Amino acid sequence: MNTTTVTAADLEALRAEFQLELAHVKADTDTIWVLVTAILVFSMQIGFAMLSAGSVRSKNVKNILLKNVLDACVGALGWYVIGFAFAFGPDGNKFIGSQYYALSDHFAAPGESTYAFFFFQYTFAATAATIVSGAVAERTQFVCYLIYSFFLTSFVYPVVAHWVWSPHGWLSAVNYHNNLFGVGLLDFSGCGVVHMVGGLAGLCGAYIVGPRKGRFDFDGKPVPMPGHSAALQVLGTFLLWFGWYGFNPGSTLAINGYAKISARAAVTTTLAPGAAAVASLFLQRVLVGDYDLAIVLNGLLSGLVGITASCSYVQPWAAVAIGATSAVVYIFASRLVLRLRIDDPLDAAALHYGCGMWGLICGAFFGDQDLIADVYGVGPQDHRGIFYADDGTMLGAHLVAILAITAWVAGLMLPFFWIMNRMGWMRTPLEIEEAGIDASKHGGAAYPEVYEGAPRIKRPTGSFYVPQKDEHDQKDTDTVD
Amino acid sequence: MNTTTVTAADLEALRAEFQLELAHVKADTDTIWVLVTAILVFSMQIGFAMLSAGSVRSKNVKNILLKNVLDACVGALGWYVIGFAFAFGPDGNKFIGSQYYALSDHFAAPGESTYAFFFFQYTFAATAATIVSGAVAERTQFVCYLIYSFFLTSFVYPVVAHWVWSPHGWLSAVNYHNNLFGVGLLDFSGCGVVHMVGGLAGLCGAYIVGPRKGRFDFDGKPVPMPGHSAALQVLGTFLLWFGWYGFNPGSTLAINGYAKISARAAVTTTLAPGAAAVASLFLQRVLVGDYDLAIVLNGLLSGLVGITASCSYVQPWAAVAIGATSAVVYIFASRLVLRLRIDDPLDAAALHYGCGMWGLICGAFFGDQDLIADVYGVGPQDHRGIFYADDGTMLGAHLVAILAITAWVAGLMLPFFWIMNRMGWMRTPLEIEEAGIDASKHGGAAYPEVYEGAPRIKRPTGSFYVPQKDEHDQKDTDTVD
Amino acid sequence: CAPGWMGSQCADAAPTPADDALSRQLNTLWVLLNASLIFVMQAGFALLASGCVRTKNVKNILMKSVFDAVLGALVYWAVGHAFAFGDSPRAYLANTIKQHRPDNANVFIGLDNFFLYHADQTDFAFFFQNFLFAILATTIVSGSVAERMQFKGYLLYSCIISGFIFPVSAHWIWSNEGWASPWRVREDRLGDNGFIDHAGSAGVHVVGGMASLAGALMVGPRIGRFPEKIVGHSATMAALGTSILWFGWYGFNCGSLGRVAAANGRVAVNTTLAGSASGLTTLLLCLALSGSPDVWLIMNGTLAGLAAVTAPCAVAESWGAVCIGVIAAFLYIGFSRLCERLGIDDPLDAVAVHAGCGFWGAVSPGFFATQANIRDVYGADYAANDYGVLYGGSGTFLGHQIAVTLSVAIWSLGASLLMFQVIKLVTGLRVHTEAETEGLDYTEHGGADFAFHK
Repeated sequence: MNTTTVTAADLEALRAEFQLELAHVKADTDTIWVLVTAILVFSMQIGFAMLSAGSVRSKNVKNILLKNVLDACVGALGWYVIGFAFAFGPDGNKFIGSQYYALSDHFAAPGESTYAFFFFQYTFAATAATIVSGAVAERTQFVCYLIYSFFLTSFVYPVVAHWVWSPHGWLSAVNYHNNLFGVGLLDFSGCGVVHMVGGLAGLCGAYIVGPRKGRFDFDGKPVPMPGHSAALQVLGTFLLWFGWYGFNPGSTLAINGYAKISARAAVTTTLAPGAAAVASLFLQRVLVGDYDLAIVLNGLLSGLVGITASCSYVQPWAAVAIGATSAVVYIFASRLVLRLRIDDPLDAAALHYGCGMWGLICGAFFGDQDLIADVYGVGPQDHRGIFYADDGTMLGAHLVAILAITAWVAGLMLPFFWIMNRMGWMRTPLEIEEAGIDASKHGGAAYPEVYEGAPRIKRPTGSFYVPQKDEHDQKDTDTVD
Repeated sequence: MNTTTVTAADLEALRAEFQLELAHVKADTDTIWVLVTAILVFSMQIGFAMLSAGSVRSKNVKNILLKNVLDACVGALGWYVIGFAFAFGPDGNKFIGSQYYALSDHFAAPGESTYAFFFFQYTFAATAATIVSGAVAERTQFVCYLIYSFFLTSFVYPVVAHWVWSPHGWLSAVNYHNNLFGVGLLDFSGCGVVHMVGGLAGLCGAYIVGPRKGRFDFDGKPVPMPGHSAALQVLGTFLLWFGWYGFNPGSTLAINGYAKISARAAVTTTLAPGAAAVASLFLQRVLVGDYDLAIVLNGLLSGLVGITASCSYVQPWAAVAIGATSAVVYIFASRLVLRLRIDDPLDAAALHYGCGMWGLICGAFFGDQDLIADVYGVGPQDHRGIFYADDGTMLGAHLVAILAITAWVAGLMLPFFWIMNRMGWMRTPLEIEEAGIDASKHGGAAYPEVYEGAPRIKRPTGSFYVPQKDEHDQKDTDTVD
Repeated sequence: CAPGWMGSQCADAAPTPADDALSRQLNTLWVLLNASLIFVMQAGFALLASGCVRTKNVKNILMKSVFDAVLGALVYWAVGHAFAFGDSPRAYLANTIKQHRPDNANVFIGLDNFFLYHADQTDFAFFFQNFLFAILATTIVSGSVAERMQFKGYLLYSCIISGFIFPVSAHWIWSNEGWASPWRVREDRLGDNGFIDHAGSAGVHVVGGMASLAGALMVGPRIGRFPEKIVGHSATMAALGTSILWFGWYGFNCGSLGRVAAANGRVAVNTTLAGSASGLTTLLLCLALSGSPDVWLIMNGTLAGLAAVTAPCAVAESWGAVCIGVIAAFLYIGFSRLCERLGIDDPLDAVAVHAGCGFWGAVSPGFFATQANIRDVYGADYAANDYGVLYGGSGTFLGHQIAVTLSVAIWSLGASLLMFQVIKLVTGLRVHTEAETEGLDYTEHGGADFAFHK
């Protein structure tokens, strides 16, 4: 047996070796967590696609599906080329980041899990972009939408993400020396960064492009235009909820030391939509008298949006309260949008902008001091909600952030859509809108056998395709429309 | 450099430090595992919703979808407020738990991953609740279903979960001092706790609410009422299978030290449905003569239900045997239910109650002594299946558990549904059933453009709605059919 | 020496983790989660295929997708895994393979551990993941023979592909003994690296795509297909299927390393970029060629990029992934038109997507693999001279990639042609003309889907 005595230096060397190994394991497990949750967030793309497809009329299904598929694609490229650099490039200022354009400058060198971080943030950017497709559905030109989604993912969204989530941003909650009112914006998973940005961009788009033909009658009263498939709406909503379990718990961006926070986020992400769906059900029953599926689904989503900012730092009971009030906010915001004669087929503005804003306000009320310290580290003592402190600093910071985000997004997107509209690139021609965008632009209807009554349609691979409508088809289409 | 020799105490201190670090990493990775598998289990909600939607007629699609969405929501609230306390509150007795109502009493204090545990168990409770929606589909009032799902997730299910999965429960397999026959119920992922409870509740509901109008003709022979979309059925079934990979492997509730068990559970969860689907295909071919998709899908699910109890402690060949026999059990149980003139649109009773029971019995036959010791620790030697021991103790314990669960659920749910029915809250009025629940209760048809032939349906706000079919619409529907 | 699988490492490779047990648990976690995600792809294929056929054959094609999974589970368990990895489970045995190497191990096929018989030695998670690869390769074929193949004959081919054709090429590419495998010891390897196919551009997509080609050739075009087009009944189902496939693809690619590593982040990013670049390029091509964005083509174009990046996703840089995706889009459109020109009726364009773009993907490491990335993934004794020619590597590596991919393609095509010929003699391939015209759902599955009740 070896009986050489060991020295304290040996012990230190052993400790160092062990710490190194442990650091590797921790980095790897953090990568697992970030990748898996990012993949879950990606499933929200499927959810949005299905929700949108189910919520439009069958004659425009292919159009909106294509938009949803392509904003994931365009978003990936926009985020890759410049968006990520603007958002998280360390070589920037308080307003915008720089470095790592197209993942250059030895991107992977600094740390091991940087690729995973990039991927995670991409899924968030794509989520923000895809919110808009619902608001401008059934009447917007395809090319305009592509340009918009590149613009949003490469510039509008990244700047907001830099403000809030980059440690250098002026709204950052972890930049202790230099953040707003000593507090910053506690937007854990992106009520402001993702949902307000997407929802407000949708509102701008819907306002500028104008309502669908026939959406409001001569008196300005809205005419219902129900979506063509409730099953797809439910599938989409459930997939969104499923993906939200990546969105909220995954926003810890690490699991070692954050497991408890992630688990709490999963619980609040369950309770808030539960309370919101039940609240919207009863509200609808009281206000209108029926149990409308679409309202309940949107109510459920409103709870998810509402809890997104504060999922990690409120108590479960607060999640129930936030969810229930979000449903109320959604229903009245939705009515307000209609009153303004803005046609938003998926209620994206009311849901994502309205409830996103409400979620930030709720965070400032319900934020539990201890939990905030747990999540954001022991920062200045102003990190606490009004219900715990009788102190409005946090609310003030959140209100400033809401105004700033609103001004930034509206200030960019309104002119953008206005120019698009003036150029004639935004609104589809009226005759195409009436016939359905699918038939004229996307090679025939989504369900050629059922909806068109024509079992076999030539697939256009070479020449531009115009649907041949004989008398039979014509009659059929009329009844279907 | 420090050359002091170190003592044994220094070494011990270093070891303790390492152990603490490692324990943290392990706890965090266990939380990853629990959270992610719980999220996979959540996707079974999507699966059930799609399977149910595909299996009913188009006129009731929105109704069943709404039920599926809301039992996840109501289930979350019921489980949060009292269900979890009844099931896993440590301050109870052998029959029911107590403590942690609404996650109070410093819930998160004891251990770090308790929130993750709560979330994981919620997804199981929601799964048990949603099974019933299929059994009572197309004829049950909405409010009754909401009350039912709160009752099940807050009381009926939690008590059974306490019996079997809480260490204090009288059926627990890990409560070595005090468990049934020295064995307890080896229900790894919930054949008894989840599937028998849900399936039997569904059977009670279907029995009391009575068959759909026209389901049995004057001679009592069943009239086929096929669902409206095979694609949705397949989507639902595949999503359920997908979710089952969280349900079974995730039931280890930890990954460190359990990875091999989880992997084995994933393999048995693959082989059992495989064998079951093939068996049901051939059985259907022999008994009826065609290759029916719906039967195969249900057969596949029967294999999944059957393996749920024993997925972690049987050999792969046993999984094949359990799967194949489960399909046989399902097909004959389904015929028995029909013979009793109980109308169960999704065969929930035969699938979940019948095959759940069969899965518990199979566990008592096929349970491999070594694997059981691997999973449940080295308990009393009676932990072994009949094929390994020629000893019926385990079978006896499982049979007692089956009887107890059956008596508990039937004893509560039959009176519950009976009262609901007597109060007139359960069965929808006949005229609404004939017209379809969607049109009158849920703001119009699920597929307003296709299935009703009516292009724009006024949303019925308050008054009873009957779709107006004129001759023109009739023709249209004909071409579609 | 290979970094191996599931945490087992060679002595001369990277330092062994302090707690081998911990890293093994983590790797199992990683593989199980990602494999579960792969399972969703089965649902994706089912929906994509169901959307691409006419209503009268929907139940039939859904049935086939279901049976690809369930038959695959049984057959791959019984014999497939033995043929693929029977003599060399890369799992726990990877570092002791020399001692435990069975006498009958060879470079062509494994012949041990049928029915997971030595279940204690075999890593269940590894089996689970590879079973999913097998059923994916199989289910690709169901699209190309859709709407006209007999159900019995289909059951036979499904068993043979997942039980024999896929396992043999998987043995070549991924086992410790296969002649092209990068996991062999240094002196036995093909070149410096062996054949780098991270998640199966060749092993899954070329195998499935070439079998599709054989099937489409043998069974012939549908009635009324040429010169007409036949459009599927639901674009929504097809789009849902495509999106789900993309989602599942992250599990497919990220889990294929079999262990937790920072490289998995690069895999996810490259997968995203290639799919996106390919989808967008297909859109631009559509606009240029026909003036209208055809949703069917664009969805397949996205899948084309994903199929292509499957092999190089771990060893290419992000700009390389974009290039691979762009080229895949051109190849997809080209191969799709070529099939059309040759009179091959392939309802899902499976040949163009999986065989065409899979082939390109399997070759692409020869251009785009960097030395640093190969070493990051495989180990320090790799890529001395063999890496992408665009980074100044020798052409030997590219040559090897082409040669092995060709071998896999020839193997799959030849074996599949033989198989379909045999099936033709045993049960027959094609349904009767009346059955095809009426719809398979009526003749074989008890009535069509979409029974609209009033």
